[in-house]
Amino acid sequence: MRYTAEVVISLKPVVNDPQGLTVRAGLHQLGFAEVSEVRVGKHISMEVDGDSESSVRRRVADMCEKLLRNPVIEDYRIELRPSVDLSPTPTAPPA
Amino acid sequence: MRYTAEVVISLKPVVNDPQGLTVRAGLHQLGFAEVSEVRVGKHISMEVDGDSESSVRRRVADMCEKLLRNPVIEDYRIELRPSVDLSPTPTAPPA
Amino acid sequence: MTAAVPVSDATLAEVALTRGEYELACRGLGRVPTEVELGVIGAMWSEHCGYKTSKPLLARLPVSGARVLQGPGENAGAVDIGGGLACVFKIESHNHPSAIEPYQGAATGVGGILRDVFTMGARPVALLDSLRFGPFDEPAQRHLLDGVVAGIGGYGNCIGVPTVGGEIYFDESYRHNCLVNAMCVGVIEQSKLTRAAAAGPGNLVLLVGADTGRDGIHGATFASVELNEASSERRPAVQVGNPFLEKCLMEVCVTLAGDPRIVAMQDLGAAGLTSSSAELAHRGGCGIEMDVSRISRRERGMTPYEVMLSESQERMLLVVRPQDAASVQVEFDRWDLHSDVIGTVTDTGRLVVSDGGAVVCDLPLDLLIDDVPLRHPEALRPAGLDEALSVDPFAMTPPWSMGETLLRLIGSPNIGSRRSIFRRYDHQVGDDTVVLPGGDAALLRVRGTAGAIALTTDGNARYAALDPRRGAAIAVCEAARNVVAVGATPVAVTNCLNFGNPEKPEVFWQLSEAVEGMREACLALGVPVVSGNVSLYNDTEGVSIDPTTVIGMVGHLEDLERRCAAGFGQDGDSVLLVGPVGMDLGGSEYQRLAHGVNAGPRPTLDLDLERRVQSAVLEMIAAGLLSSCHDLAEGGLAVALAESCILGGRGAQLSERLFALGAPVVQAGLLFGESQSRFLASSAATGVGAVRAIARRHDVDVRELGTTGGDRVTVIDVFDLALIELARAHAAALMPAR
Amino acid sequence: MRFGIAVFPGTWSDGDCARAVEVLGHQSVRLWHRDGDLQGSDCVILPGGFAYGDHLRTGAVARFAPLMDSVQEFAAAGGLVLGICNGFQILCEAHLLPGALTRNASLEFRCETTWLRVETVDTPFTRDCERDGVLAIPVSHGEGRFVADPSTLDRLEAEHRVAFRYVARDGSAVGEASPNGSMRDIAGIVSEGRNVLGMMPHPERAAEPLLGSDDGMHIFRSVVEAVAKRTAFTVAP
Ligand SMILES: Nc1ncnc2c1ncn2[C@@H]1O[C@H](COP(=O)(O)OP(=O)(O)O)[C@@H](O)[C@H]1O
Ligand SMILES: [Mg+2]
Repeated sequence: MRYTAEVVISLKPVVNDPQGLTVRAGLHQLGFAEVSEVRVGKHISMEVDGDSESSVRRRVADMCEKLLRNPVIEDYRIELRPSVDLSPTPTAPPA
Repeated sequence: MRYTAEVVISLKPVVNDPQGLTVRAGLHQLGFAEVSEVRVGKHISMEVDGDSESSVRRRVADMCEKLLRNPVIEDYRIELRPSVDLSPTPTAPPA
Repeated sequence: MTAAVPVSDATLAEVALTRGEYELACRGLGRVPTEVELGVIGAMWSEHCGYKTSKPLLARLPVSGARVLQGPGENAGAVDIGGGLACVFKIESHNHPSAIEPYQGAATGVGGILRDVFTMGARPVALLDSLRFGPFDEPAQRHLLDGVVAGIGGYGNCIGVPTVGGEIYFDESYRHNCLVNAMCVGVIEQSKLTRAAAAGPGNLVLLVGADTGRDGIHGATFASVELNEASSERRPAVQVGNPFLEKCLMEVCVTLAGDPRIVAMQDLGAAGLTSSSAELAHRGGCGIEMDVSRISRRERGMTPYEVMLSESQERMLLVVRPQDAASVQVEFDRWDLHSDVIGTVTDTGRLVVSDGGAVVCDLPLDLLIDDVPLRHPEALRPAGLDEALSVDPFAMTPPWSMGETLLRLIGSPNIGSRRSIFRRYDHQVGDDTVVLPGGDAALLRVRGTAGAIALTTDGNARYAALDPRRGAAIAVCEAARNVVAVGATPVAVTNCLNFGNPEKPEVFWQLSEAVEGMREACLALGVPVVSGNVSLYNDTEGVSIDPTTVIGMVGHLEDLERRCAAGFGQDGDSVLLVGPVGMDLGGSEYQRLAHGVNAGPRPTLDLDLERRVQSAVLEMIAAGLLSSCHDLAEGGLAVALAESCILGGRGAQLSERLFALGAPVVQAGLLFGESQSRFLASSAATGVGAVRAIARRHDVDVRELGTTGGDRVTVIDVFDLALIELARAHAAALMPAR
Repeated sequence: MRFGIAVFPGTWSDGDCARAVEVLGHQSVRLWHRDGDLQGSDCVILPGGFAYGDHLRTGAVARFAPLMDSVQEFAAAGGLVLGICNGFQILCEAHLLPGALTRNASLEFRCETTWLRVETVDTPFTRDCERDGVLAIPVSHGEGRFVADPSTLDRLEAEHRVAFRYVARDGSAVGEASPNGSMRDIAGIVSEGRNVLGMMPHPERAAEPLLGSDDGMHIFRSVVEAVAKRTAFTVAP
């Protein structure tokens, strides 16, 4: 089975997020006054092969622990769904 | 009403993603051979005040069009849900 | 006052006080401290802020000289560089945070040292980084290196201050304790130098820059204890920096330098508001009163304790006259920086903190600063040292031919090209970098004068592991040699003492020996120490790093036209060895590579000879006699030769037969030995006579070794290598498959 | 003539640009991001740096500064705008130039000398250069990989709007040595009206032989000549 895993890596709530501050200021400047508390994180999407959702989830969690997130300042969240091959696969850029 | 909006900004499929390639290579090196097609994007979460889900969604789409994504290279996706006040919010400084 | 806290061992451990120190504080205070007071005392009495172990040792350093405008005691030191200008500089460590979070740890280290310089009003013009990691062939170490380099670049590149120099060593000793030392250099008109001494009771205290969050609470005490398994629990002690905000802060502070509205400026570093406010008031012989409820927060529900000890980055304290506060705030507004009036200067000699109305801390500044309980640990020379020193390096047969040895050395991680590192740093912004990284000292032109400043950091800890005193003295000499090699006169020193846990007698012995060695060399060369930093407790599970004294040096070159480069400048020049022929193999990189040991007699050092050689070389360069000059360091004569060839893009043939004589190990000693006080220079054949005359006057040896030119690097009857082959090995040293 | 040099919070090569202009013997004024007044500038330089920290995307926030409204108008009226590094990124975000600048293929910041082949001299920024000549000019960026869709790239080439391409020192294809992996090795492009140039390398860092190269002065000198002659620029047939 192939799954699409989406991993969101976000800064822990107590950690300073300069990026988020700038984006918020930018939005306010553009007149989006209704926005507060902007936090910017990473979104990693990947295709993962595995036997079952639970085993894939364990593996992806393991990837997060070992490589994808920095436990000192970041949290992570995983979303999984069976992969449907809809999206065009990434192609090499035209030479 | 206050909503939590999560915006995922991803590179368009035709745009080369060296970061995704590097992450995939790193995962393979760590023995996660089951992973393919890694893409790295941005995840922006924010609190947005508004009257209704549909009006907030329109506003957030507007933010994406104006600032959050670069239409030349990026796509975006919005998720909305009513906000639950769990996290500590920053306070305005006492004057 | 809030109620006194019953103090448990756990509480004392959190604020890093011993029970004895706690009792001393109670006695000094005449009562039991409140919770906030306990936190304040713990921070101020930590090694990091209070220097309780190193203070008596540091007092031995020479700190004055004709060009010193500001010695230790302020945020950074300052020296006169002519034209009414001052050069302001300091080095600082960020070892512990970098070990835990390499990118942010290193980045905020850069942010911190930049603030120390622009707090004095000076515009930062250069950064240098001195790094130590475990063995380069280990992926985990490369990962650390990568994160640290990205972090230094991430901050420095963004703020627009060039990173022009530094050094990297890889050694087993740093496997669990990497070292990240950053030096910042600024320039300012002398009349605008801004001090961090509060004055004028009634004046207002402004906190400007970033909002205060729960960042790095106990960072100061964290740097004052050993790392252990449980350190990960302290992880929030790592802060995330915002170089963009610091850039804005820097622009305003630099603009305000010399402005009569500014009474004093002080950055917030270790222990945040606590140490900055206490030191600001104490330096001015005043008191200070603050209301923490007026401070802008990033998070809700912060206690006064957290606000006082937060190490949120990019913040500054200013003292202004009441009538000027509003107009000063406008300057910050212009850059979208908000500023809070948080308190006033008093004449009480006390640090008083309230939260709204309630006083939560009221402590005498003397108790916090003058009465830091000094520790006088026992000093003990390590037992194994004599054994290591008695090893005979000449009893070990070289495993490779001399040519192969040179190729291996020039391509080794400690000697090979650092280009893959420094090209990740913007080293040119500001358009003043005349000598780019890759040579000896970096050379920066000083606008408004005909001159330049030369900058370097040095600190080979292999010699220091065998003899900390000699090692520290060599670090000073080597830094001076790098400065001299570009034609500049050494002016002054900043230093970072990176050591293990000083409560271990062996470590305290190393520390006191190192300070002594630094003292001797600084005195001999006439370079005072104007600033510095101490990083102790670089231990993991009881194992300490090798004693590592990093010297940052500033030199001055009167006339930029009279500079010298490290690469051979033209074909047909004479290649000259200035200084003694030596063969000190103990502690050398050759020994590490060929035999995997660090043993034997460490290089000899004659400080008077060192001084004479440096004076002679400076005179030769000033007279325009040298077309290149390069100091001899790791890898000895052969490596210096290869480097001058690679940098100059031309080969050299040494016809001197000395190197072909004797057993292979003797050849190795002559070619790769790291004897001190030497330079490899080149000069037009017609200039050699004049070079000799200068050398003779200084009682220094000069030996003509051969000629530059061609595309091979040859030592007659010893080796004959293609320059391209050497250049390739050199370039590839730090370029592993990623 | 007078160069206007934009200053956003986070800009850092404004001083270097001012000095390059000064070396040529001309005047410059700083243009504060919050003001719309171009103070009579004959050419506006958007210099290097990290405007607003380059948070979110390089140039994304800077594009909305009041100053940029004036720059848009100025450019629409044929005024000369030179975007260097961060300035190029801002110009792309502001749609004054096509394409986008993305993270370097190496994922690393790169500060080093690059060699640029001059692809057209029919612009106010390159008229003092030699066609196919090679200039030594340093880069300093982490996000300089030029990306655009194939039709945009084809159009840029067809209209001779690629101003500079990264090449090897000897003028041959740069290949693996590209500092950022830009599509078709593009280092700089001009607008349809040829009056807006964006380039990643820093010509102001190549303003004096003392600092390694003065090749960058060709670009500033071109601007001075163009302003003096008020030449209209069209593509050579
Ligand atoms: N090894 C040293 N040699 C000389 N001066 C030192 C040394 N270590 C610290 N100092 C001086 O002690 C003072 C306090 O240093 P530090 O606590 O690092 O300052 P800051 O809090 O501003 O970073 C500074 O003036 C510094 O230059
Ligand atoms: Mg300081």
